[in-house]
Amino acid sequence: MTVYTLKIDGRDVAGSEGQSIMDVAEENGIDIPGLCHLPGIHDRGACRLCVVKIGGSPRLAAACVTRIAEGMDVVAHDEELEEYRRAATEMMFLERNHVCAVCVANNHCELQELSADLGMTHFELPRISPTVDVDLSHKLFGLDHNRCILCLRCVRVCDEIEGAHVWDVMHRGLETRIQADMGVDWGDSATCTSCGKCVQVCPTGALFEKGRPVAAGTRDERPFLPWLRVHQEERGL
Amino acid sequence: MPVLHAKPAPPSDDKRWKIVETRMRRMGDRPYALIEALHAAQEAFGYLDESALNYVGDTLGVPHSRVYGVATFYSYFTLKPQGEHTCVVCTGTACYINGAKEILAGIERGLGVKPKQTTPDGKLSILTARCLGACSLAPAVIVDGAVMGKIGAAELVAQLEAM
Amino acid sequence: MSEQPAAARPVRHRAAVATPAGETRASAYVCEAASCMSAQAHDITVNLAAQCAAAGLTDVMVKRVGCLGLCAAGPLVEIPQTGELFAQVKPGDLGGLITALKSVKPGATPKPQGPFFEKQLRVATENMGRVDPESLEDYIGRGGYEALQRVLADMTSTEVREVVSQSGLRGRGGAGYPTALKWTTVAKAEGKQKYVICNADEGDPGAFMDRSVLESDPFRILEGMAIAAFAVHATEGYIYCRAEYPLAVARLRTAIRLAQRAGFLGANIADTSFTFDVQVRLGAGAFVCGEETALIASVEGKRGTPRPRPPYPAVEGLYGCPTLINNVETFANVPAILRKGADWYASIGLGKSRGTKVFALAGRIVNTGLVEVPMGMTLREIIYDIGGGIIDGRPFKAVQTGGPSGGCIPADYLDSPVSYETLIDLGSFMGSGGMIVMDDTSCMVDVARYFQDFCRDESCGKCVPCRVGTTQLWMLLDKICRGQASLADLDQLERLAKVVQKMSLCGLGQGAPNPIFSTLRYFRDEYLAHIVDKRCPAGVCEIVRLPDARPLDAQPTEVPA
Amino acid sequence: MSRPRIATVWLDGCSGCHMSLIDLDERILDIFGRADLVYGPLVDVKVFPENVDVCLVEGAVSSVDDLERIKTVRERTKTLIAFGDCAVTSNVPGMRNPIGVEPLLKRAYLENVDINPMIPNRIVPQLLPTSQPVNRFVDVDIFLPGCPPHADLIYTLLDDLLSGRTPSVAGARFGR
Repeated sequence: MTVYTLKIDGRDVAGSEGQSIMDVAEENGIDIPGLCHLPGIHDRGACRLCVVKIGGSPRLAAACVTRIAEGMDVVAHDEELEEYRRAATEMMFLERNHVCAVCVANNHCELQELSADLGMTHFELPRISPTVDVDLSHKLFGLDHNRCILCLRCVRVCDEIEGAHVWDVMHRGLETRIQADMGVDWGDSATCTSCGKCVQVCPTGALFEKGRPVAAGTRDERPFLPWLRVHQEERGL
Repeated sequence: MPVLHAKPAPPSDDKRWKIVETRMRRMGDRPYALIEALHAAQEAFGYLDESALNYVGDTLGVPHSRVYGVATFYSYFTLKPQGEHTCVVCTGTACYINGAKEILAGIERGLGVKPKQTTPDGKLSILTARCLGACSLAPAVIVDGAVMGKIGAAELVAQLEAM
Repeated sequence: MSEQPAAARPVRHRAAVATPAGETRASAYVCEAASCMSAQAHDITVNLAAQCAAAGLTDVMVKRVGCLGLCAAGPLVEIPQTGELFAQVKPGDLGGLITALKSVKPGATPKPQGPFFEKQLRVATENMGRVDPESLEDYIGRGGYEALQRVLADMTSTEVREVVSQSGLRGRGGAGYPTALKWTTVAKAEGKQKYVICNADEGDPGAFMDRSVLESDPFRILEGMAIAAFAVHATEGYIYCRAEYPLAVARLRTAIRLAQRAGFLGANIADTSFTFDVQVRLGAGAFVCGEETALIASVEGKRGTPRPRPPYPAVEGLYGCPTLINNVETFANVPAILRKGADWYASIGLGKSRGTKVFALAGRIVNTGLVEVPMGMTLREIIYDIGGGIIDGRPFKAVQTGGPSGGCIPADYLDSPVSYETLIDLGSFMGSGGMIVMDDTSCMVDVARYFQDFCRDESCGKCVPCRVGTTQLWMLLDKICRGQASLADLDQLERLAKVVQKMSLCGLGQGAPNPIFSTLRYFRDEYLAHIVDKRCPAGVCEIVRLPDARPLDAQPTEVPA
Repeated sequence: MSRPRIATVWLDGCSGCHMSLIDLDERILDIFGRADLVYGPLVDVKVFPENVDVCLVEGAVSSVDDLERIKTVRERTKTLIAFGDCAVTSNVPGMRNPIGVEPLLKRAYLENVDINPMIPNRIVPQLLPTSQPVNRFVDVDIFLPGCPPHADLIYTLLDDLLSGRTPSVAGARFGR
């Protein structure tokens, strides 16, 4: 396997051919934020939080989907990037109706955590305040679209790990929604195996286990996806 | 490798399913035939109902949620039956600066329907198009397949009301 | 927007409706491209043939042709022997045409046709309005397939790429990437199976170049694609065409069938070992599918969402194989370059922009229609000499180029030459070639809002900055248009536009703020008029005046009884 | 030099942020040993005074009354602090925004009421179409998010301000 050497934020690091900038950064303890990224499932470069600068190019690249190359010079943190990341995080908050205080994920939410890491204290722009549904039809789990950031981890884990492909997205643009089967209520899905993987990977409180009080402040730990637990621990969740 | 699965029977013995089935078979009943199959079904039936989506998905081995995702992504596909008559208003740039906005406003005032809506009596559906490429006729509308160019809102509403 | 413009539903009919047995003394070319078709052009063809027969004009040919260009005056009929163009012809009133056809002298020479035609230089559209789009013989009669045959007989793929490289041809889809460079990447990419895709998902509102080319000269695209396939070692091709263009799709399908039958597509083309076949794939109404990776996803039957690049489609494209994607006009230039030589093509143009460019003129302009001009022609020549100036002689305000990713260029720059570079310097973009002319009846803030509305409607929803940002930008512009905004909102607009431009995944989001940037650059005073004076200078926007000074969202809600 | 004048305002919120302020415990003596508390739910003053140096604003702007008050506050205050999530993001009061005022009032005052259901149209101030954070209407100098902000954060911020240091809200975050 070919080994490449490169620089991330001025540090000399090495990785093997085919690895992403995100992978190599993680291995070297350099934290690049990302909400759609999750080890073990395919990356899609959609949340744009992991954008980095490469070799002075004016075009930003998503670290999760950009493969490393020999001699690459990556800037993962500077004032400009932090500002863009704050802006993207703000957009996620404003898109739906996030109310941290009364959310099941309060205190173990990756979006909330990220906003704190970025030192966000407020929003410059108005909320969009769409009217969206809460689906409580499943006997074990719930889906609150108010808190969905469309990272599509649930879609990918259901397809790639569980192999059920219950979830997909419907419509487009701001109307994009997670949906089960033919847009049916989750409880009526013929394909759902109730494995709970989607709930486990949800970075926010959009997918949640019923019966857990808001005040719990933790997630139920399950024995599947051990790599996932590691990832969450690394992020202090 | 194509996933091996039993080919489902068409939802009914309506002959139009043959057209859909043939279009899929010509493409080897492979998942990439999905959009073509949806086109075929919509051409045949006018819109895509759940049985059509299920049938196409099951034939091509595409999960239902993905079929639904594709069918709702593209604005050309419609999951609801259209009105008896259709009026497509072009909202391309040339039509926009030549008064498409007034036409849509006029329709809403006169007939009480917005784009993508059908009148309660099921008579008329109002649609919009990004650009019909008929910029020389701006503002252009298509009523039941016939293009009408350089038309005013009042004139159009009168025509639609007469239908 | 489930548009189903059945208007242009194709009618199957014979190639030339009247063909003289002997010498043709006079001909009538009836434009049967979409715009004229929607004005009953086909009835003209049929009626004219019948009336010629009735009048005993056995030496007159009546045939349908593709776009004659001057769409504003359609339906059009041309008598090529004299150069006479009949505008706004009525199917029920063809007496004038019959008289003109009768009076054509044998061996007549065409008289000048005026600046609309004479200032143009037709390369990609050289057959437009000359050939019957559904006749392979007609195409061959105009030099069609000469290039492909020569390529297959005498050239290596490297030589073909070399010629394209020397011609200086660049992608006509908008960004202007050197065509030969793309071809070479695909040719050199590893992979047994390679694909060629023609991007005919012309989505820019107000642009109809590709539509006209496809409707008027479909064989040319097939020839261009075959040459490209030879040059990059591909064996399969797709044309991804908007479903909203049923006439273009029908003509492409006919052309493919005829070309296959004649051995210009399929196995062993022109009795060589070269094999290449083409299929049409229909788009389904998603502007974002004009983006290469989204287009590929759509051809694969998926949601048309783009993916980050690299890897570029040239390396990992359709079904993971190296894939060449060029747009319609790019392919349309290829046969001419191979036939007439790289030097000839490279001799046309300005700076790094060689050759010609097709533009669709629309908006508040007299001669709405399709034109092809050498790169480097000034905007003034295009808009005033060819386009005939502004309707009703009103003052020119701006020309919008590049579609939703483009910009508005004001009157001060009318004398700028048109090339990829100059348009970018002016804060706009070549785009696919739409030119929307605006006069003083257009409000530039409203125009910016219009394009933002378009972008938010067409955003695929995959990445956050585009999905949310375009809506937020639209909300800010809407606020300004309604006279509800403050100067702080203007700052927000600029800040957010920058974020959306830098952070978005694909060209749609990255380009979405361009109309804002360019209107702010040239028409900031109009923004300020809305914000400070609460007035729309063009009188377009509905300024919301409220009884008290509070903005809309601070108005009390009436309590229901 | 006169002592700094601090005010607190309670708009559309649950008063939890004020409770957190009281949670300063003995440190409250430190703060108000150095400054005067001139207005707020904790003191009996009817009119928002002039020349306020620092004002902590709890709650979102939801009604006509809130809007008038926040404008007055802004006019008379040097440093305006959006105090807690409701003031910063509209938080829980903002949950009504997707619903709309009319269905909201109907639900609250008609559908869920057994005895004499009616929508009040006097005494209760008229609602704005949506409940918005303070910075949608007036300029805010410092944002202190949290539901509620921890007493330590409040102390640090007020201490910084009273000591003339650059005020810090480090560690403040939405929710919790």
